[in-house]
Amino acid sequence: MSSAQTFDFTTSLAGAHFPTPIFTASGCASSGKELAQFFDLTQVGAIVTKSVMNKPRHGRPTPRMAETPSGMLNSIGLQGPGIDYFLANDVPWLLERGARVVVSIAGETIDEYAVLARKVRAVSGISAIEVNISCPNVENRGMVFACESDTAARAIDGVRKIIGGEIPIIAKLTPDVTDITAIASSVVNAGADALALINTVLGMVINLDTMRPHLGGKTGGLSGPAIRPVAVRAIYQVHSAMPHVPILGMGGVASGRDALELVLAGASGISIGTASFGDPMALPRVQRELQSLLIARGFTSFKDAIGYAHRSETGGAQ
Amino acid sequence: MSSAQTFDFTTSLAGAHFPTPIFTASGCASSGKELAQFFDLTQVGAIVTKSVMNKPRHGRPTPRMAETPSGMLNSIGLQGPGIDYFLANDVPWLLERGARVVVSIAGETIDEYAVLARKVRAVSGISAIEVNISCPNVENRGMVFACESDTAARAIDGVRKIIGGEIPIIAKLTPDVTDITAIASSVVNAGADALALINTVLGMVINLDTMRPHLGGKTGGLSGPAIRPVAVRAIYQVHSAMPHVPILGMGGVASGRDALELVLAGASGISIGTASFGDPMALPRVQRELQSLLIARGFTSFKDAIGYAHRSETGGAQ
Amino acid sequence: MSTINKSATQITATILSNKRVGAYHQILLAIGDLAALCRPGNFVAIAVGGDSSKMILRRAFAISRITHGNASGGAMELIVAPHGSGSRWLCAQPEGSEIDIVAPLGKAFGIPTTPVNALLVGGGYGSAPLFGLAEVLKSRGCRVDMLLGASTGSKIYAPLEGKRSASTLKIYTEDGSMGEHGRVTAPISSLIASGAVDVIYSCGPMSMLRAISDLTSGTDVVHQCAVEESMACGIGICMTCVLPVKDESGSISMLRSCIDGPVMDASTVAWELVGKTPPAVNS
Amino acid sequence: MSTINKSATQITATILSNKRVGAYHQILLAIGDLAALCRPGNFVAIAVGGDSSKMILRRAFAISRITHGNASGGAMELIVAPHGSGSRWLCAQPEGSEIDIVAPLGKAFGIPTTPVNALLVGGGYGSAPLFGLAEVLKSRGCRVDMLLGASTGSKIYAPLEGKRSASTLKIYTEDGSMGEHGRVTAPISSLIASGAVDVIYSCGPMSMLRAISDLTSGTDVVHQCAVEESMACGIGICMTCVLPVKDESGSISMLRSCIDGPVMDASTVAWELVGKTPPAVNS
Ligand SMILES: Cc1cc2nc3c(=O)[nH]c(=O)nc-3n(C[C@H](O)[C@H](O)[C@H](O)COP(=O)(O)OP(=O)(O)OC[C@H]3O[C@@H](n4cnc5c(N)ncnc54)[C@H](O)[C@@H]3O)c2cc1C
Ligand SMILES: Cc1cc2nc3c(=O)[nH]c(=O)nc-3n(C[C@H](O)[C@H](O)[C@H](O)COP(=O)(O)OP(=O)(O)OC[C@H]3O[C@@H](n4cnc5c(N)ncnc54)[C@H](O)[C@@H]3O)c2cc1C
Ligand SMILES: Cc1cc2nc3c(=O)[nH]c(=O)nc-3n(C[C@H](O)[C@H](O)[C@H](O)COP(=O)(O)O)c2cc1C
Ligand SMILES: Cc1cc2nc3c(=O)[nH]c(=O)nc-3n(C[C@H](O)[C@H](O)[C@H](O)COP(=O)(O)O)c2cc1C
Ligand code: FES
Ligand code: FES
Repeated sequence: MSSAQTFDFTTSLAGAHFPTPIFTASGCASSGKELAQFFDLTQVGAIVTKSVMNKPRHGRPTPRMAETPSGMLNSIGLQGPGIDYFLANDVPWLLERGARVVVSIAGETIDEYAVLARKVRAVSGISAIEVNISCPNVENRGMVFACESDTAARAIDGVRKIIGGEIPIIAKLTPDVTDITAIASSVVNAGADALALINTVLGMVINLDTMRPHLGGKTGGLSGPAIRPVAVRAIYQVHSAMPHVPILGMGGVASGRDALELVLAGASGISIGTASFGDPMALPRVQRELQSLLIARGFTSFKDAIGYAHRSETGGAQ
Repeated sequence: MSSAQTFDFTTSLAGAHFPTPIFTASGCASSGKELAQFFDLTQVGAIVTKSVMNKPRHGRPTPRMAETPSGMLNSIGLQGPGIDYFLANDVPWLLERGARVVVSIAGETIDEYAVLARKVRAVSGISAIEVNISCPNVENRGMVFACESDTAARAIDGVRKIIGGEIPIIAKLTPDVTDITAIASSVVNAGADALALINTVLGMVINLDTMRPHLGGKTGGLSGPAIRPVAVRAIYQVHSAMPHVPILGMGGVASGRDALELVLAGASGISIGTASFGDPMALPRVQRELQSLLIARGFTSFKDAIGYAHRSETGGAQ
Repeated sequence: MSTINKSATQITATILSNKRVGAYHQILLAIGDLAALCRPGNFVAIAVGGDSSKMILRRAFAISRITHGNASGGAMELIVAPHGSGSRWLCAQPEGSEIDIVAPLGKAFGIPTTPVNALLVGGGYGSAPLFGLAEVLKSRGCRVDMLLGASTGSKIYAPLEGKRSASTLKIYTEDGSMGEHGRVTAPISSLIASGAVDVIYSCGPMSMLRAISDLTSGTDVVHQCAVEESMACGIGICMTCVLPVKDESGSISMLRSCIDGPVMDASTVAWELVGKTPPAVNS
Repeated sequence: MSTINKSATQITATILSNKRVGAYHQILLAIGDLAALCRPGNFVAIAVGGDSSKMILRRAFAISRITHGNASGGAMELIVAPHGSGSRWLCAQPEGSEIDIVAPLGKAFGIPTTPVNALLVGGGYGSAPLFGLAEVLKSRGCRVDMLLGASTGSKIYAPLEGKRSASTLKIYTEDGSMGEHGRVTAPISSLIASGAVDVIYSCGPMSMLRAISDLTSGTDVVHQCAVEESMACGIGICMTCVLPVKDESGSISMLRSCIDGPVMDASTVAWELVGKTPPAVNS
C-alpha cells in the first residue's frame, strides 16, 4: 500500500505536466488572485483563468445567478478586461508566484479565436490554452460554436494554425448536444490536443414574484452537483470513443469522491468550479480527499486510475 | 380575488379536457393502481401510465437506480407486461374507477409505434396517447428516435396515420439534443397535437467500491429537482417557438412553486414523476399548493397562467 | 380502492428514543394506531435529511418490533446501521425529532396456521424483523430456534433479546469475536437432516439468503426470505427493486420486491439471475 | 499573497445565542481571534442547510457588531431576517450549533480621520452594521445621528440599541406603526440643508440607497452606502454581484460588490444602470 509520501499524484495533459490533477474551472476563480488568501495557488495543479475575449466586456445585466436544487444558474456573459489587459497584468501575477496557468479564451467569431491565440502565443510560461467554444457565434445566428461539428472544428483549427505544437490546445465542449462524441472527434481532428468536459447545461428559472425569467440574460448555465451525472456520462462516452485523448473533467465536483468518479470515467485532470463558491478551500480539500481515496484503493499513482471504470471486470488496479 | 371555490382549475391538451392540470409522469406511477392507496386517482388530472411496448419485457439488470444530488438515475429498460395484457387489465381497472387515462407507448421500430397505436385505438375511454420517442431505435444503431428530426417525425407520423384525430397525440421528447425546438417542430408537422417535455437527461454514476458504472445498464436517466432548470428552459424555448402547441411539462416538480414555474414557462399540464417516490401524496399536495399560489397571484383560471412568463413586462395577469 | 399496501399511510412520527447498540442504533418511533396494522416482515420508508435535503428518496428499514401500549398508542422499533448519508442522518436524530414515515409496506412473513418447528436466520441487521416474528410464532405454539450471524460481534444485534424471544439461540461471527467462529449457514444442513426444521425464515444479505436456498432445495423445508434490493419508491411505482421470480410453469417475471416482497418464497427466486437480464420474454 | 480579503478565514463558529427580536433573529457567534479583524461594513458568508443540504451557496450577512471580551475570544452579532430557506434554516439553529463561516469579507465603511457630523440611515435589517459603526464613529469624536426605517414597526431592529449608540434617533415606518409615518428618506433634505450632515452612511434596500444618492447629489455631503446584490461566492471569483460604477473619466465598469463593496461611494454608482447592460465598452 502506497502512502501520501510515495504516491505519484502528477498528471499530464497532452505534454503539459502538473504536480496534481486538481485545477480551478474557468470562470470560477476569476484571475486566480482572489483565491490566494485561502490557499497556496502553487500547491494545486493549475489555475484555469476566466475565459477572456479580445475586447473588454461588461457582460449581462444582473441578476446573474439563481440557486437551484444542488446547483446554480449563472449568466455572466463573459464579462472581462480583454486579452491585452489580462496578459499584461493577471498572467504575470500568477507566473511570478510560481502558479501554473491555463488561459481560457472565448470568441464571437472564428477570427477572434485566432487573434486571441496569437496574443497568448506571445507570452511565455503559460502551460496550456483552453478554448471555450461554448459561446454564441455572432456570424451564425448566435448558434454556439460547440453545438455543430463544423463551427467547433473551424474555431479550433484557427487556434491550431497559430499555436499548435507550442502549448497544448484544450477544447472545452458543451454537453447540450445530441452526440458529444461527434463534436469531440471533430475538434480532435481539427487539432485539439485535449478536451475539457463539461461546460454548464442550459437552464432557466422563473421568478415567482415577477413571473418572468429570473436572470437578466433569461437563460443561464447550470452547474454544481446537480449536473455531475451528466459530466460523468459525457467523460465516459468520450473516453470510450477516444481513449488516447486526455480529458480535463469538470461538473459538480465538490469532494474527493466526486473527483474520483470523473477520474475513473476517464478524466486526466479535474477542474473545480461552483464548489469554490460554497467553500473557498475546496481545491486543496478535494485534492487531499482524492489522494486518500486513491491510496485506500491500492493505487500508487494517479495516472493508473484514469479511465479505470472502462477496464474489464477481471483487470486489477495494481 | 378568486377563491378555491370559484377558481377554474380545468385544462385541456389539444381537445382532451381534464379537471386539473396535475398528472402522473409515465414510469413513475406504474399502472396507477399502486397509488390508489394514497389518494383518489379521480381527483387529479390524469394517470399517465408506464410506457408500454408491444411484447412483454424484462427490462435492464439491477441495480436500476442511483440517488444523485437532488435527483436520481434510473435504468429500468421499459420493463412491462406488453400492450395486450396492459389494455385488457390495467386500463379497464382505471377507467372503471373513473380516472382519466393517458396511455404512453414506446417502440423499438417505426412499425412498432403504429402497431401499438392500432391496439390503443381499439379501446375506448382513453383520453390521450403519449408517444415516448426517447427510446433506442433498433433499426438505426440504437439511436434514440427523438434525437433526430427525421426518425422522430416518422415515429409520430406512423401513429398519426392510425389514431390521428381520434384522441390527441402527445409526443414526448428528450432534452438531450442540440436544438429541442427543431425536433418539436418536426413532430408537430408530422401530426403531434401536443408535446411532453422533458424526458430524463442521460447520466452515469460510477460505483466507488466496484470502480465500475453503478447501474446494470451503465447509463441511466437523470430526473428530479436537479433537472428542473433544464425542463423550464426547454418548455420556455418550445412555447416561445410554437405558442399554440400545448405542452405537458415535467422535470423535477416536487411542489406547487415548482409546478408554477413550468406553467409560467408554457406548460398546460404538469406531470409529477420522481417526486412521488419521495412522497406518495405528492400529486394532491402539489395540486393544492399550485392552486393557492395561482389564487394568491390574482388568477381566476389556471389557463390564464399558461406561458405568462412570455408576456411583455407591461401586460397584467388579471 | 386498491389491494396493494392497503394499510399504508404517511404520518409524522416522533422519536421516543435513539440508542446505540453495538454497531447499530435502536430507534423507537411513536406511531399511534398504525401499530395495529404492522406485521413482522413489513417495512417502513423514511424521508431523510430534513427540509432542505438533497436526498430525494426515502430509505427502507425493516420494522423490528411493534409495542402496543400506553396512552399515546403503539411504537415501532427499528435497528439501523449507519451506512451512508441517509441512515447516518437518521441515527443522528435526537429523541423528540419528528420523522416522516410511510408504513406498513410490503408483504409480511407468512404465519403457519398450525404449530411448526421454525428456524429463524438473521445476518447483521437482518435480525431486525426476527424478534417480532419469533413472538408471533411462539404465540401460535411454534418452536422457534434462532441463528444470528455477522462479520463481527458488534454487528450481532442484541443477543440477549434473541435469547429471550427464541427457544435456542446460536451466534456465528466470521472473525470469531462472538459465538461460534464461521458463517451462520454452517449448522443449517444438519438441522434440516435431523428433521428439526419445518420452516426457515431468513433475513440478511442476498448471498446468505441464496446460500440457505441452496441448502433447502430438494428438501421439504419451506424457506421464506426477506430480500433487500435498492428501492427508489418502496410502493411499487418505479420498478427499480425487481427480482427474477419463477412461476409454476418455470417462466420468469421480474417482480417488485417492495410490493411482491420483501418476504418471498425463496424456492421461486431465480437466484442465479439476480443482477442479470433474464432471457427475453417469449409470448 | 493577495491583498483581496486579506483577513478572511473560514472557521467553524458556535452559536452563543439566537433570539427573536421583532421580525428578526439576533444571532451571536463565537469567533475567537477573528473578532479583532472585523470592521463595520464587513460581511460574513455562512454555509446553510447542514451536511446534506441542497443549498450549495453561502448566504451573506452584514456583521452587526463585534464584542471582544471573555476568555473564549470575541463574538459576532448578526441580525437575520427569515427570508427564504437558507436564512430560515439559520434562524432555526439552536444555541450550541456549529456554523461554517467565512469572514471578514468585503470593504468596510471608511472612517473619517477628523471628527465630522455623521448621519446613519438604515432600512430594515440594513440597520445591522450601523450600531457597530456608530460606536466607532463616536470613539473618533464624531456626532452620530441615526434614522431607521421599515415598512412596519416589527422590522425596526432594536430601537433602544439605536438610542444608546446614536446622539439622536428617528424612526420611520410606512404604516405608521412605530415612530413617524413615512419613509426614512423624508427628513434628509432638510438635514443636509441645515448643514448638520457631513457624511451619510447608509445600508438598506437598493431603492433607499438610490433615493439618498439623489438627495446628496450636488451637495458636499459624502455618501457611503452598503449595497446588496445577489452573491454566489462572496469572495470575488464568480462575477455575479456586479454593479455599474463610474471612474473619474465617467467610463463605467461592472465592479464586484463583494470585494469592491459592499461599501461604495454612492456618487460613483451608476444607479440608473443597475440591472441593465451598460453601453458596450469602447477601447
Ligand atoms: C426492505 C428493506 C429493509 C431494510 N431493513 C434495514 C434495517 O432494518 N436496518 C438497516 O440498517 N438497513 C436496512 N435496509 C437497508 C437500508 O435501506 C440502507 O442501508 C439505506 O437505504 C442506506 O441509505 P444511506 O443513505 O445510508 O446510504 P447510501 O448508500 O448513501 O444510499 C444511496 C441510495 O441507495 C439506496 N441503498 C443503499 N444501500 C441500500 C441497501 N442495502 N438496500 C436498499 N437500498 C439501499 C438508498 O436507499 C439510497 O437511495 C433495508 C433495505 C430494504 C430494501
Ligand atoms: C452584503 C450583504 C449583506 C447582507 N446583510 C444581511 C443582514 O444583515 N441581514 C439579513 O437578514 N440579510 C442580509 N442580506 C441578505 C441575505 O443575504 C439574504 O436574505 C439571504 O441570502 C437569503 O437567503 P435565503 O436562502 O433565505 O433566500 P432565497 O431567496 O431562497 O435565496 C436564494 C439565493 O438568492 C440569494 N439571495 C436571495 N435574496 C438575497 C438578497 N437580498 N441579497 C443577496 N442575495 C440574496 C441567496 O444568497 C441564495 O443564493 C445581505 C446580503 C448581502 C449581499
Ligand atoms: C459563474 C460561472 C462562470 C463561468 N464562466 C466560464 C467561462 O468564462 N468559461 C468557461 O469555459 N466556463 C465557464 N463556466 C463553466 C465552468 O468552468 C464549468 O465548466 C462548469 O461550471 C461545471 O463545473 P462545476 O459544476 O464544477 O461548476 C462558468 C461557470 C460558472 C458557475
Ligand atoms: C423510474 C423512472 C421510470 C421512467 N419511465 C418512463 C417511461 O416508461 N416512459 C417515459 O416516457 N418516461 C419515463 N420516465 C421519465 C418521466 O416520465 C419524466 O419525464 C422524468 O422523470 C422527469 O420528470 P420528474 O423529474 O418529475 O421525474 C421515467 C422516469 C423515472 C424516474
Ligand atoms: S421500490 Fe419502486 S417499485 Fe419497488
Ligand atoms: S459574489 Fe462572486 S464575485 Fe462577488
